[in-house]
Amino acid sequence: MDHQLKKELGKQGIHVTSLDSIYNWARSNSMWPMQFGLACCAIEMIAATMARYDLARFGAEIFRPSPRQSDLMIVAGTVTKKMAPTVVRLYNQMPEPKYVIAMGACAISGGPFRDGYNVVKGIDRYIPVDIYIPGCPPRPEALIDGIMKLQEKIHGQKLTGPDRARHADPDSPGEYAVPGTESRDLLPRFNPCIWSPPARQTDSLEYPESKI
Amino acid sequence: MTQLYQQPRINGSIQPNQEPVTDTDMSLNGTTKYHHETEVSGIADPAPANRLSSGVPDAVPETRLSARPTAGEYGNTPERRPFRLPGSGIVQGMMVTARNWFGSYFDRKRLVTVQYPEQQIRPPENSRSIPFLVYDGDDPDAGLRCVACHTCEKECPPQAISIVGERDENGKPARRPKVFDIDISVCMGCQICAEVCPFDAIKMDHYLDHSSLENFQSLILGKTRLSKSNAYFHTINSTDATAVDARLEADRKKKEAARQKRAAAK
Amino acid sequence: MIAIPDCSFNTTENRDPAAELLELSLGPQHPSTHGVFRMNAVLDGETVVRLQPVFGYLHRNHEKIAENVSYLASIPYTDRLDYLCSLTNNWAYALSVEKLTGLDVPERAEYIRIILAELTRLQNHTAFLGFLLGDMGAWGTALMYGFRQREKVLDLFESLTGSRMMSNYMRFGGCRCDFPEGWLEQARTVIDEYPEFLDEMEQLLVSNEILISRTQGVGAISPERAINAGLSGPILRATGVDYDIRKVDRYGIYDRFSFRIPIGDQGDTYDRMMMRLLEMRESLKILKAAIDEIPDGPIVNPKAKLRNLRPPEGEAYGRIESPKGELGFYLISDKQPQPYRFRVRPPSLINLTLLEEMSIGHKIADVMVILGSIDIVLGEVDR
Amino acid sequence: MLTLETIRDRILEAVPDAGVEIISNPGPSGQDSLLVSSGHGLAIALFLRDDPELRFDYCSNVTGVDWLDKTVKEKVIVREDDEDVETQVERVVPGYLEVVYHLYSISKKHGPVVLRLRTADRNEGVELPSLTPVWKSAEFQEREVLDLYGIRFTGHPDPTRLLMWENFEGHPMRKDYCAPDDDEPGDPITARERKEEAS
Repeated sequence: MDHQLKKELGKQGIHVTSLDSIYNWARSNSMWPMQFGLACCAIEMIAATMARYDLARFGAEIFRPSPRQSDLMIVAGTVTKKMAPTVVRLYNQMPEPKYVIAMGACAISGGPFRDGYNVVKGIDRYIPVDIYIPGCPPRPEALIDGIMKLQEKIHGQKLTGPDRARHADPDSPGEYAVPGTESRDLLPRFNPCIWSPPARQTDSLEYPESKI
Repeated sequence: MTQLYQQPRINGSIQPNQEPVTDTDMSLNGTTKYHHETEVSGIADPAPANRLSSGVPDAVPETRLSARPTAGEYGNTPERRPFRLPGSGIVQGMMVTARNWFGSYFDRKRLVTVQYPEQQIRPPENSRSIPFLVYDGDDPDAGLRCVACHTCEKECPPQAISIVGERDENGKPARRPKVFDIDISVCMGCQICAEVCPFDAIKMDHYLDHSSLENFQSLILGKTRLSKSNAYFHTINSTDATAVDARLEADRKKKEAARQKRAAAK
Repeated sequence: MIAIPDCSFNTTENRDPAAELLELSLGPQHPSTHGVFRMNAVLDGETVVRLQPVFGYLHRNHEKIAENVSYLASIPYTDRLDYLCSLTNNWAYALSVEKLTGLDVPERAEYIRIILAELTRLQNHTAFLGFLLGDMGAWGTALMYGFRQREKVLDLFESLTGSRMMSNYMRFGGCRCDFPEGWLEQARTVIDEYPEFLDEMEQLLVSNEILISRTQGVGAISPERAINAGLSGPILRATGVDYDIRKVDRYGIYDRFSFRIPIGDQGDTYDRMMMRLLEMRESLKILKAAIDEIPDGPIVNPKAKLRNLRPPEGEAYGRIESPKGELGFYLISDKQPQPYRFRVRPPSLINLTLLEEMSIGHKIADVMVILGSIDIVLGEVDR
Repeated sequence: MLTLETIRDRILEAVPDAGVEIISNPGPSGQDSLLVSSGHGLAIALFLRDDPELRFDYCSNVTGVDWLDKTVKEKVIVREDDEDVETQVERVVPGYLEVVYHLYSISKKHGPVVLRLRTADRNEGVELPSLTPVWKSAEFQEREVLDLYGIRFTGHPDPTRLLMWENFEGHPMRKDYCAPDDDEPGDPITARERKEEAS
């Protein structure tokens, strides 16, 4: 049903919607983040839920202490190699549909600590990340903006069809392999199912504009 | 074994201005303050080498201020303790929450929520998030102040900047960056680049929504996305921008004068 | 009537030998462990028999990184040690480098440093009260009030240093920039309003019966033990030891201000909490005096070098009284642009030394309160 | 005011035949240190803590330092063909690991005294006496030194790694430690690589 027709019907008092949009509307407005702070960004995450920024206005104020009750994981801070298996395990314990926000430079790429011997260079090597929020730490506004972007993303997701969302696809894994702490490093260094080293750009060094 | 309800050892809050009697003046010579003989207070250890620096002289001032009021001072002994209803402390606390709740409807002081994104706090001038490159005039490429001196690249603590200088046909450096990339997924916004830049070419931007759905390409900002006009710099930090303009103008005049002098000498 | 358990059996001897012990791992993801701290507790019923802290979940190699970058580039990294009080971390590091190089600091910069350090103490202790109450189950209220007040201090930080949390402000031999226009007036307003907030907080907390029964007599330690275990800051003073580095070392220009040091007498969780409340009032005194007396002048020593700093060969240990305790930096220079050895003496890590002793004999729920009263920040514990 | 020399003399009085040496600090901070022979480390520490005049009851900071092997150029006079010839000889000064203790006194309010203990070499499994029985504050910090520098402390109540995981190999804070290189080739987020590519 095209958008124009929907609008016309709406004027007549008939509201037409699809199961997708109701489902997405419900999910996007009641995201329960996990109460899971790793480092500095966690303080800004707490600040975002407090009086001034009030994340509750977006339906995401209930920080659940248990992964079993939450559907949004905000990776707020540096993921160390010692911590990475726990993060993946926590992600695996969350029920579908679940989303991940990588908050701050450390969670995206290791950030300022990426040269360290104990720092994972980005949590997207082990779990799929939906939104990346750069900043060190990102301001609470940036986190709210990221959550709004995630809501937009959820609104666009489909439940059926070839381009359906990850959680609606029975073949896609809901759980990801937990890396092991070996004698010197994490093994494997990344999960080849979801992450691969990006191709070297040889022709041009100027990167294209953001595709958001 | 459990014992019955234990009486709180402290009754009521400590009054802000009610201080224990043992309050003595803390400063060294009895007055509230004194000034150093020297102009600059020495940070370097004043004790000569090979000497244990004994921190405090013999006349150590009494510094006590008890967390628990001493017995008697606040009626803290059972005999002198005024009668308090069990649970009155909780009621007292609930009064505070009630005051906050009702206050949140009309008291400006308790109405602190910013309705982001409709309403945004204007960041203070000094506020910083990630760097940007300043250009003069209208042309973002020609007016760029950056001369590719690599100072910021060397000083950047997490090595988020990468610069490749432009070269002209003869292979000589053209004092212009060919590539100026900042990886904002690594940048920690410490503004050391802006601080060390000798040409005032790189400055700190205010907060921007940069969150993206993708890791690599949209979080590496190239020269085109980093370049912002001087007019923009004036809108976000007019104090600094005006100072920089004046400084650059003075520099230009000085150079001009030197050039004329040289020309006259010839 | 609220019944509180008798905590007199603080030993493991009178536990039932036939009872089975339960091993419990708390963390690294746990709502009350303030980050990624982990404890392996052994429980007899609900009583803690043994408790082993496990560290390293936020070990992000601060020291190794700092040994490979210049002295200047380490300053933003020190912000991220104890990320609630970046300005005192800056100061401790700047102080150590100033000792290493023999640099003086101008008068005005000393005043700025004191103002910022005491503001940091205020906002840290404010957040601490919120977190501690959160650990006791009052999640939300006290934290909400605390953060509402903390935002006002963060606004001050942002308009001066540019960032809410990661200030990167102190420089060797001074400070980075002077106050913007109207900053001192704004600061004065915040400071004048603070006692009102503290009164409200005290009314909310101090005489609350539940809070009292959850904190008084919980996790008490003796002063001898506290000194031997190297505790510092409010925790040490809660046991009755009169030791504040602001008074003992008289670094900066703290000796020009009149303020008192709160001392506890039981060394329990209640004293540790009250220590913070009382310290805030003393900080306000320092702040008021410093803002009134701040002189004009340069804010950085003209001899100070920003880039290519190569301190003379030698070593220095500088320490300050950070809101958490004694924060020290031990630096060895070999005349290179990078320090040969860069060591942080983290108060949070060493304050955890007695966590097991404080917890044994108490219920597992009290461990959270005891841990909360120590006031750790994982960025500093693991570095 | 007690100088380090008097402290050294007092130590030698109380703990005879203990090797105590003053290491001078050339920097402006003037914090000289006492190098203590590892065999008498514990006895000296106990003395420093319990002596009524010194009373170093507070061990603030414990840390390790890694000193690599150094090549020193020296002029040596060699007898050659019945003639004294001055030649330059390179000599390798073996490296060592060091533990540094910063001691303060809370009851006397003085300090710091810097105590150093050195190992003979930088090999795996070098040992030093643990001072945890004297100052409990050294417990975690000595474990950290064990973890990051690989010095084993004899007499430590819990000699395990503090920060890295248990089956981790190597001691990352040693100067010659190579971090596992996990920058995959072709990772465009490494600024250095992009630069190499362009130049």
